[in-house]
Amino acid sequence: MKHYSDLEFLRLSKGQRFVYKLTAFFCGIPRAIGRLFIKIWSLIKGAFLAIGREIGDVCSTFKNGDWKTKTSFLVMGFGSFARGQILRGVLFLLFEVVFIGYMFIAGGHWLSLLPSLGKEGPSSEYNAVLDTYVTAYHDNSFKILLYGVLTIFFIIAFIYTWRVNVKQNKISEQILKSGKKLKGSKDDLRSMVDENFHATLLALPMTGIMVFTVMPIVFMVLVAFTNYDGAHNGFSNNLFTWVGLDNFNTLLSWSGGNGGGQSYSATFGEILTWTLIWAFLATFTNYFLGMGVAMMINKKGIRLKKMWRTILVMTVAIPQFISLLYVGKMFARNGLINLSLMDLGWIKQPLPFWEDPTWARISVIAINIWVGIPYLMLITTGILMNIPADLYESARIDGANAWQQYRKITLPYMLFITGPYLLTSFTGNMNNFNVIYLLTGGAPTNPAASGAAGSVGYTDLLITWLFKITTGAESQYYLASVVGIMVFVVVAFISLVVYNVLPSIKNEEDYQ
Amino acid sequence: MKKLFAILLALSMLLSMSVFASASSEIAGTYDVTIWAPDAAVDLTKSQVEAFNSSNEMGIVINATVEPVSEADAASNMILDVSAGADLYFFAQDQLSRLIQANALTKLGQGAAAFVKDNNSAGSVLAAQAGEDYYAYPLTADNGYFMYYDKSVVPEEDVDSLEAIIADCEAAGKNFSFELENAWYNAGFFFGTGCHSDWITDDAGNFIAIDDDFNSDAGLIAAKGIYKLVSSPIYVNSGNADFASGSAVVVTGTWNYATILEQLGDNFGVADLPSFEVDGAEYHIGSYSGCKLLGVKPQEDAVKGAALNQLAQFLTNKDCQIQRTVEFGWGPANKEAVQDEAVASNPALTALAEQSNYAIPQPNIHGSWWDIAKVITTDVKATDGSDDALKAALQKYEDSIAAVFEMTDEVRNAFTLIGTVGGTNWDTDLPMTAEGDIWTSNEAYEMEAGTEFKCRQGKAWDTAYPADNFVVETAGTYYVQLDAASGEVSLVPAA
Amino acid sequence: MASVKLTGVKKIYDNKVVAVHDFDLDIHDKEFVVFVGPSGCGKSTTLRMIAGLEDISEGTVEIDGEVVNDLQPKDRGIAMVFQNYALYPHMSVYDNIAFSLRLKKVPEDVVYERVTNAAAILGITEYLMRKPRALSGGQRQRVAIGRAMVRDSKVFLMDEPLSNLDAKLRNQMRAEIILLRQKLDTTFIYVTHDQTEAMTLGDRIVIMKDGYIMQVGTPTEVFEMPHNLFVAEFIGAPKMNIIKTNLLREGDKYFVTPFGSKLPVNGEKGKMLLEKNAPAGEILLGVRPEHMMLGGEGETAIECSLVVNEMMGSEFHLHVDTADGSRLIVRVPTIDLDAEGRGALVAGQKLSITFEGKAMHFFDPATENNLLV
Amino acid sequence: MNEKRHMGLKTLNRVSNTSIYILLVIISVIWLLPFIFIVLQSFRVESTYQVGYVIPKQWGWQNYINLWNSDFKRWYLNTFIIALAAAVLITIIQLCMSYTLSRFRFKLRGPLMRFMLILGMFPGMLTMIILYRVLSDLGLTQANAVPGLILVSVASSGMGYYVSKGFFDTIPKSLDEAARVDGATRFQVLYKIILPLAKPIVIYTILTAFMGPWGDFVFARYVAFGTSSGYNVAVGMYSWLTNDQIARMYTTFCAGGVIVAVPVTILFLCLQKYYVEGVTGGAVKG
Repeated sequence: MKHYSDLEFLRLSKGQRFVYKLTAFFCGIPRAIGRLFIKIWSLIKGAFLAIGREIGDVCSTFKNGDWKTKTSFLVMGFGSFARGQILRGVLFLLFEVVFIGYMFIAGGHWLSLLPSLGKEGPSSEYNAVLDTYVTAYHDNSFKILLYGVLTIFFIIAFIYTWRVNVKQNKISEQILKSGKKLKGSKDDLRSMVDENFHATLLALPMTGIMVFTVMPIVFMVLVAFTNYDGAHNGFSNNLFTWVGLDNFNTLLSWSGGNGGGQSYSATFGEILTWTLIWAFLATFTNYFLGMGVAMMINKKGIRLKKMWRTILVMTVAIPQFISLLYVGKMFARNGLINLSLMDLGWIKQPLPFWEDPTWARISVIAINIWVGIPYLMLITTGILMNIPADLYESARIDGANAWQQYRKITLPYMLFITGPYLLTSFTGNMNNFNVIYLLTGGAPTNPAASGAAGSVGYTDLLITWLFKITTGAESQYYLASVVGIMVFVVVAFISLVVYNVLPSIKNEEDYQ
Repeated sequence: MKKLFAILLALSMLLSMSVFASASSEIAGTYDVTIWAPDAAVDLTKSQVEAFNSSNEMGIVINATVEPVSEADAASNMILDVSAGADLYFFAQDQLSRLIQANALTKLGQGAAAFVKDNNSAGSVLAAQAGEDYYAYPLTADNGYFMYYDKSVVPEEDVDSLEAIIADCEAAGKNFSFELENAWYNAGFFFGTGCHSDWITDDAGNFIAIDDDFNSDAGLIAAKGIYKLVSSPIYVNSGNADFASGSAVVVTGTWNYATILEQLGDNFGVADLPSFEVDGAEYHIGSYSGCKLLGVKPQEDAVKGAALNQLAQFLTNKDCQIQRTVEFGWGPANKEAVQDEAVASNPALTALAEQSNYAIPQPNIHGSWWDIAKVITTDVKATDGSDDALKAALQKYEDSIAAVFEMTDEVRNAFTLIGTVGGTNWDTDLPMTAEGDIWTSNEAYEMEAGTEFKCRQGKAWDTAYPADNFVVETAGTYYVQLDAASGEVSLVPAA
Repeated sequence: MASVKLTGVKKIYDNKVVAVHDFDLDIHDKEFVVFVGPSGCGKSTTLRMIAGLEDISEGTVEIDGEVVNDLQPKDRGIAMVFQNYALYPHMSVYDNIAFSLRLKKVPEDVVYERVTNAAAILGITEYLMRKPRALSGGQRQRVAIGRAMVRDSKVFLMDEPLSNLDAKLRNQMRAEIILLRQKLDTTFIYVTHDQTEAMTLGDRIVIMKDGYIMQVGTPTEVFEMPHNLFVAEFIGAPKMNIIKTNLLREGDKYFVTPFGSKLPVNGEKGKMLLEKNAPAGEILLGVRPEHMMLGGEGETAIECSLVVNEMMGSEFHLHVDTADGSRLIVRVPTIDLDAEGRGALVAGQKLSITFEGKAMHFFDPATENNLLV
Repeated sequence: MNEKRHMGLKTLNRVSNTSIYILLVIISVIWLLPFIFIVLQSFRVESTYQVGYVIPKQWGWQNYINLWNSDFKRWYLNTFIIALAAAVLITIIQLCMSYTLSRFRFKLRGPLMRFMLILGMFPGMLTMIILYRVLSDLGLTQANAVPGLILVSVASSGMGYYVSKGFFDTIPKSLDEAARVDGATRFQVLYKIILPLAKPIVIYTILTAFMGPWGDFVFARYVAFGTSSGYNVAVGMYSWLTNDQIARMYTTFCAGGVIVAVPVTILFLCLQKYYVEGVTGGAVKG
């Protein structure tokens, strides 16, 4: 691609400029991807180098440390005790004791079962006296995987704490050597609301995120490599086990697979395409129409601004499961709209809002507009009011009409400011479970795509498909995991490309 | 015949009594039990449990929590987490094999199995059975569908003909509700033309094969019948009580009886399904007849398990079933209860009984079949009604079934025998059973010298032994044996 | 009693950018030191490191002989006034000023006394119950100073306190800060980008650029003897004219030859060159506009033409172009010109200018350092 | 000439304003109608299923009486408890998180934010099963679903720090610094300076956290499965619109919808100002 200097660029015609910018954008994508890979590579390299450094540091600490330090390698917190930092010592030691106790009592057991995910499922035995069958539960793959993962988390935490313990000794030695005093327990406690206040504040939220977000995600990613489903779970006669990359093969291979006469990959492709179309339309229809409504309400000379705004905002307050379910039923074949239109004699046949693929797709987008405009109206109102009035004044003096003012001032300004919002809104819409599930549940059924992985509809998004797989007849959790990972890959890819290519999305400090 | 039956019944009662007589002292006790029943049946179930508490002579006291969980949800919930599931739960029979696989149903002891076999109608007994064993107690045998109609639109003389009914509805601008985009309903057309679709399970409840001929000449006739209805503008894909919203005919079951009676009032009409005509022949639309079952969760405590089985037997006995008929019109599975006056006087149950002549007991069905078979309707609807187009739709159905079946691990991993064996000619896979790595054909086949075959895995050629076809040298009757570890194939003469 | 001593202080940000390089400075007790420099020179960063608002990457900061690197701001005995005042918007003026005292659990009657005292000194007594947003810029600034005053701190830090005020108010507040300093009689460290403020307020000025100290000295020192080209250009307004020219040596006499003229380096500067035994050759010659004069004859005259004439009231700023197109600025006191002379100052007018040796500054063109230092 | 031009502008303005008014009225009607319909149908007693008219032929309280006689009371109480607890706890967690990430510059800050950004890209639906199992092992499912749901919604709420961080970013950092120089510890800075200034965002966070549980039905259904006493309104009412119940429960659903929507809406309208501030700020910050 030819690169133009600024002055050369200015000589281009409007069309040429557009083409130039467009090519620049798309030529930027490979570079962005390349940068991404380089970044990932350097991250990995950095991680290994860091581990190497840490090990080196541990060794040198041991070599150069005094006997207190050396003992701390085995008995955590010993150095702290010996140097009078009682609180730290107690915490370190306590952690070590708990860790070792846990590993002996439970952790080792779970860890040893992790590679096989259990051997013996539940068994059933006949009790002749009572003429009944008695069930005995043995291994439970689910629990093995869950507690195995937890144990690994715990081990990592222990290694980290051990490392901190070693480092502490080194630092303490240095401080003492330079003739200064160490901080006592009181100082440690006090620092929790001062120097280390951030750690105190983050402790609780991060624990929650680790246990209830990170651990489950790790777990579900692992499930993608097993055959965990309704018939293979912790309670069923068949335990589940590792299957390697089979599930990815199933989803991505072009042959065989899904029952509806087409492969999983084709089904996945169809749903992904619609998901992207939906996300795009849902984002931008809401954006522009919301902006339009906001501009109407904010126009000079329009009265009762507050009332108009309140009417729209009120709809935000009502839980979606009520409004969407109700509206969904309203448009149903035997719903209010069809029935009253037929009563009025305007139509002979009910309109196929949810029966015809195209109708259904248009309907969900239309109703999504109904749901989304109030939010967008609020968001854009704030930004619109922030556009400096003198921009418009100077434009009017330059002879711009209302449309030109919108095109040349309002829109660029809005797009620049809301760039990040549009991105999050796009990815949010990709995962917009509520609107689709409550309105159509994915209907109407797409015959070609339906089959072993449950019935797939024309309005199904990846996220609703994932839900259907999970709760469907076969409860194919493993497939749901693979789809979930795919959703992640798609969202991450789009976000990264946009982040790297769009100029207006810079790092957060620019907004501060 | 009837006498013999009574004797058998008495004998089995005696047998079970004797078993329990010795055990009754051990069963005595108080048990906390969770029961999942459909919303409507919650109160009745509570009172029936009370009745059990006061009437049983074994000293069992059940402390029951009855939660409203629909039959459809019960199975999914149990599979999600058996440990948190109910001890006793109502479920629809098609969920049986899923539930067995998920270990959510306890196998019935001999006494209980005898109770099930002796008291209930043949179809419902079949529904509770997987392989040789019984896993649940029949509650109702009314899970079928028939036709409600608005007498002011459809005159009584037309109710036997689908074509006439469609014409009536079209003339009146009223809809015909028939949830054909649901395999449970659209299969009725195929059964009406003599098609069948059966899934075969092994003793553990795993599906091992399907026997299905929807894609046949008879199936084509059925597809034409479906097309007749779905191509009409008055067709509505719904199984709801739609009379208030423009329908004059609704195909549904007993559960909508009360609502529809209220909606139609004097114009209430109910009948078995009509016939449709193709090429001059009449075909009466068939249906599934299904049961609702009461399942018992596997118990770790033998005594509680025995007590729960007692309770389950009580809840599914004749009196309790009749009570349900009286209270909410559920059709009983109990053979004696069917004869009861309360059942006979219910018009919906009468229509169901008439339809039952054309109904097929719902077998255990692989969960994904429903999703595949319901597509037939959408596909048929999308055609122009020509034979070729309808055939294509049926062919797609068949392909889908085959593909799904291959999807199950059991099939994907199983070896089958294929070749010129047992009267086949490289077109039919013959089943083999594994013991460790050693796979043996299920049957011994007569083989002539020169008979050729291979053992292949997952009905595909990716893994097949031996590399070149196995050629039989000496004629005889052999089992075929394969060592999957080494790939060695050998013949074992039948004893 | 508070001295501040910075030894080898360095600030390196996470992204490896070095904001301050090896900063060494001794600030005596009760001294008023001004850090001055263009934006991004590291002056604020240095001040914030003294305050404890930024970590010190290397080196030590001592206050009163105690290393305070690891102390929290509140334990360093400092008070600080921020550029945007940083008044707590939800508190009244009184509460704002009393905030630090209350944190120290000072009894409420002492708080009252101290706050009202400070308010009286700053003339904001009548606003004590107002919220900051109801105050004008100057009043807010006073509140900010008041808040710092009541802390009884050893060191008083001010980070561009006047830059948000308009020019007139700034002059007024500048005078008040001088008065305040007399009253408080403590150590001040003051950061500004405005050289006028620096010159008028500081006992000593620290001129910084790109994280390096360019020069430390009294206002007179930095004005009279800028150590390098940067300081020369930064101090004084309008800024010093810099002329690329040659230094000639004829026996014991030095000459400069700007724009074809030949001017003797007479007086003190000539002697100093001689002492340094400065070699002849290319140099950068600096002459402040106020030291250029109209007139001159023969070799000592530089011929040029007037381009713009700015009448500043007490003086004219004449922008002139020399024969080779270089732009010079000449400051002529209005009082030096009669009506005729003023009338002649129209664009295009040919002028000749000259200057004396004592007004000359000599810089090495390569190092940009003053040849005489 | 001048006069004429003046008139022209004015008429033009009037025309465009009038058309805007018409549009706004139409929009308002479209937005409000479904809610009016719900209210009207909740008072319909002649039939319980969907019909082709809006104004009831027979008015009455029957649907509300049905509600009172069903488990709805329990569900409502459950939801209210969850909403209340979530509002308090989520607000605390999110404020901790966003304040820290806005104000402190510590070594792990950047990686932490990137990490959470990446985590957020995983669909939350994915982890439903495992979360259910974890809760089940803790004994917080079914009848104990209420504490379970609170735990899960609170535990991962730290991820939603963006909006309030955006707000904190707009409070000048020099206020913190001034307070620290004045002798405040970090905690005192938060408590005495930042929190009083952050009132709008605190209210916004409380409001959104409070409104969330009223609409949660997917995960709530999982957690409370098969135990009516553990349902929230959404789970309970969702079943009323399934095929086998809709004919019986449609109007009851409408009545339930009204009972759920009215208090939430009133609360929302009272605090609308703060909500608008939060939404606006959050979007611009991304």
